[in-house]
Amino acid sequence: MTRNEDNPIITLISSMVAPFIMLFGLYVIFHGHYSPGGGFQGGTLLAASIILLRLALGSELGKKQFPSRWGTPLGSLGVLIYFGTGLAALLLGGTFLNYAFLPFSPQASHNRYWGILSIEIGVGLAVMAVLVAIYDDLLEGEPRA
Amino acid sequence: MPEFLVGHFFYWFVFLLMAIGLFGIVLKRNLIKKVIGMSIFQVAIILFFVASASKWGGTVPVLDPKLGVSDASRYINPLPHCLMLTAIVVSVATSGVAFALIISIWRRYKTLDEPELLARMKNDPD
Amino acid sequence: MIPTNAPALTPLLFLFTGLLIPLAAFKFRRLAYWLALSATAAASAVALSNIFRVLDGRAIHYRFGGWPPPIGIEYVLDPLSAFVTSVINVIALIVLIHARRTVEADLPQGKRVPYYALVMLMMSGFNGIVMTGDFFNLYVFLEICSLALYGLVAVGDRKSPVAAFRYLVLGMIGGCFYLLGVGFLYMSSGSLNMADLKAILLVLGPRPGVIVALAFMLLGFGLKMALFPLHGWLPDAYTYAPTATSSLMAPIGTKIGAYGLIRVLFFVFGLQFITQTVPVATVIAWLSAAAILYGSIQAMAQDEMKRMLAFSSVAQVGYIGLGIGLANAWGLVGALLHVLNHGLMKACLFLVAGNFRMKLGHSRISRLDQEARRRMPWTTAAFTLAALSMIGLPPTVGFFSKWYLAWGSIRNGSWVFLAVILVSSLLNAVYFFRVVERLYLKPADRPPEAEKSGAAARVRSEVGASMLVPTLVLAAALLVVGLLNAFIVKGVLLKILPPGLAGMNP
Amino acid sequence: MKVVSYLLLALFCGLLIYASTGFPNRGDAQAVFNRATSPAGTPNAPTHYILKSKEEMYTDNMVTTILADYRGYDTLGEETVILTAGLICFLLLRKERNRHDPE
Repeated sequence: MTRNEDNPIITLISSMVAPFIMLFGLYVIFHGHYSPGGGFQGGTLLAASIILLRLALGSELGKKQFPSRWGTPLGSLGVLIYFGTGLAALLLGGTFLNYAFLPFSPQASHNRYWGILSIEIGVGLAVMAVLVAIYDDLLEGEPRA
Repeated sequence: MPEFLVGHFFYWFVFLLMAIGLFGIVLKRNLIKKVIGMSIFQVAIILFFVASASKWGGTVPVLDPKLGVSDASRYINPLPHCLMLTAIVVSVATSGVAFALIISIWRRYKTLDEPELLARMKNDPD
Repeated sequence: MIPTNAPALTPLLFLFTGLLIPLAAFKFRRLAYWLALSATAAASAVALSNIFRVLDGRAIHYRFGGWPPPIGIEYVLDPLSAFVTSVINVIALIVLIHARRTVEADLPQGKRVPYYALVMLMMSGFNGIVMTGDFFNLYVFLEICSLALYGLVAVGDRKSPVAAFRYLVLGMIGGCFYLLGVGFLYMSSGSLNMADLKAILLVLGPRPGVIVALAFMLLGFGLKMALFPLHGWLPDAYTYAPTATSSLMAPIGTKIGAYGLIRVLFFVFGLQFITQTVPVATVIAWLSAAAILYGSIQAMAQDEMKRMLAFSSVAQVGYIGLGIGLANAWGLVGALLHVLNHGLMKACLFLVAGNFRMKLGHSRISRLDQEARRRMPWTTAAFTLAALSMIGLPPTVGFFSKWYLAWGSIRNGSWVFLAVILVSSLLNAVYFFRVVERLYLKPADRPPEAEKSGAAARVRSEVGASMLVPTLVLAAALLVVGLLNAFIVKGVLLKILPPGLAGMNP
Repeated sequence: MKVVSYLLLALFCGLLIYASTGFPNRGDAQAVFNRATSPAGTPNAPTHYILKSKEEMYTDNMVTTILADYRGYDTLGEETVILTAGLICFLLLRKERNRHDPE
């Protein structure tokens, strides 16, 4: 694999665009209640911004932003947030994933609203971490770019 | 009869896409092309589900204050979309694993051509 | 609160452990194995107690999110799922005790953590498939366990990634066919819940969409369970996988496909549909008969013991399929009993192959001789017992499932299947006695070094207790379960039979 | 061998087209999966999702409510699938090589 050393346009543009992609990813996660979107889509966007930096700046600089050893633990943490939300509902007297029993608000529908938000965050985190981890693992051991 | 054709031709295109995907999986020799065939097959199934969700005159399944929720036929069916989000993730995961396997095959045998690979495996002890 | 939650606990327990292991192992790598083992032990205990909980005939329903069935997803714990979860969890527990040393031998330190995490996710997938009452949820868990299995296979011998890739391609096609079947059912009926679908299908009758959905579901489960013409992935995957994986997937993996077939055919479509409206049961029975003969004949030609066992698995899956295809009470009881029996036998045989690999460094039949038996007497004894059971000598378990299958064939008047069962027993005898004969009668090629140096002390080098005890426990189970089989059949299996098949008096 | 593959593909297409003759027209709001109740009289899930999700979850996006709540357990499985894929890539490709990989 050959690479043009330090092409200023690519470096500049991608490091300018990446934060906005990340911001848009967060918007998609948190706005999933009102418009098409949600945890998976937002998580993919977050992963895209991280991978964009890795592609543009090279893996060493990119890994300063998001070390590749975080991938798997963060992924399982994300799923664990999801699981924990369900488990909390179970421990508070409902069935698994019955958000109506969560202690956010006296109203069942509002509880479900917050429950959905909480699991969307978990989904977003898991998808972002795992997609970046898969990218890192696929590149691992290749000749250095 | 024309109504039947208009109502069903989309399904037939999707079936054709499935057949193309299966063709790629079964008859292509390169492992990467097999993975591409797999993706086509999975995307065809996703299209099939999503196509079944449509309703003429229906809008996206996000509540529109002007429409209200009195009439279910004003919104297209949200269930297949939700199922297919899951299926998309499954297909992403399968492709990821397939590429990981392909990389480790390449590291050991230095080829991705199936007959060549089988020949090299045959000469391999173990 | 706890008793009503119990049925959902086993898949969730495995899932939770599978999530916990990568996190906990960040600091404590050794914890991974013990977490996995304790989760499996707890799940086995829960699964065994579940059998007694549902024997009175009332299924336990568990609604996720509190939504009633057609709206949300539910878990259904009826006698069938209680039986199958107990089988898979107990066998997995025994195999996991054995797996510790072989995983240490097969994998470097850092890889054991994701390995055990994947084992847990795979078990969660298996349990989820068996528990669920929703077709799409079944698909999701089917994909979890298949994906985990591809990974677990691919870390074995040098050729294992190729085997895993072939498994992935065929497994993916199987999963997609199943999903397509679910889609067709959904298009025809508008529901994904099994109980709901059963009611709707009674109203709808045989429509093109429903018939093709049945065909695709059969293809999907047939691929997962490696029924004869769809078995292409199995021999390589079993042969090249690490010992722990092959001894986990051989007894458990194919049974999930069999469970899916039984669930879909008898509990959703119903007896009438599969025998009279669309006679798929007959097709399955003939394919299975072909599988029995093909697998047994192929097994005779193999030199590598794991490969021989793999082809024998193709044949044994044929027995299960035959029982399903006979579609009468005897056949189904035989199939269910064989799910248990074949699980025990294959687990035992694969553990033996693992023991040979551990101590002799190979498991090639042509290189086995008396020397191997002298070094590992207990392992050899376990192998002999399991071989007798595979052939079907009473009072080992293998005899009884064949007995019920033979009765089922006679009841249907299908003498061909009876002949197939008898012939296959002979073939089993041929390919297992080939090994047993070598172990007991063939003198060692070269005199053991111990004799040269005059000391006979080094002759015996049996595997450690953590590997030997599970092997012997399984071997003993072959006898014990064989003797207790009347209780199992009367107490559990007859309660499983779907309506329309009940009323059998053996 | 190739001929057999083509024949099987043709059979596959034929089966699918046969199945599609029983399907309702695309976009038919009165199709069996769009009605308020199923043929057996049980409630039909998608209709419930459309009509009730605002009331029960205070959320406009029906796909989100199904994904996260009505069928939330599927989504948990989906996350597990992708975590599984991540773990497999870790297992196969991380630096600590398998025994058989050349350095």
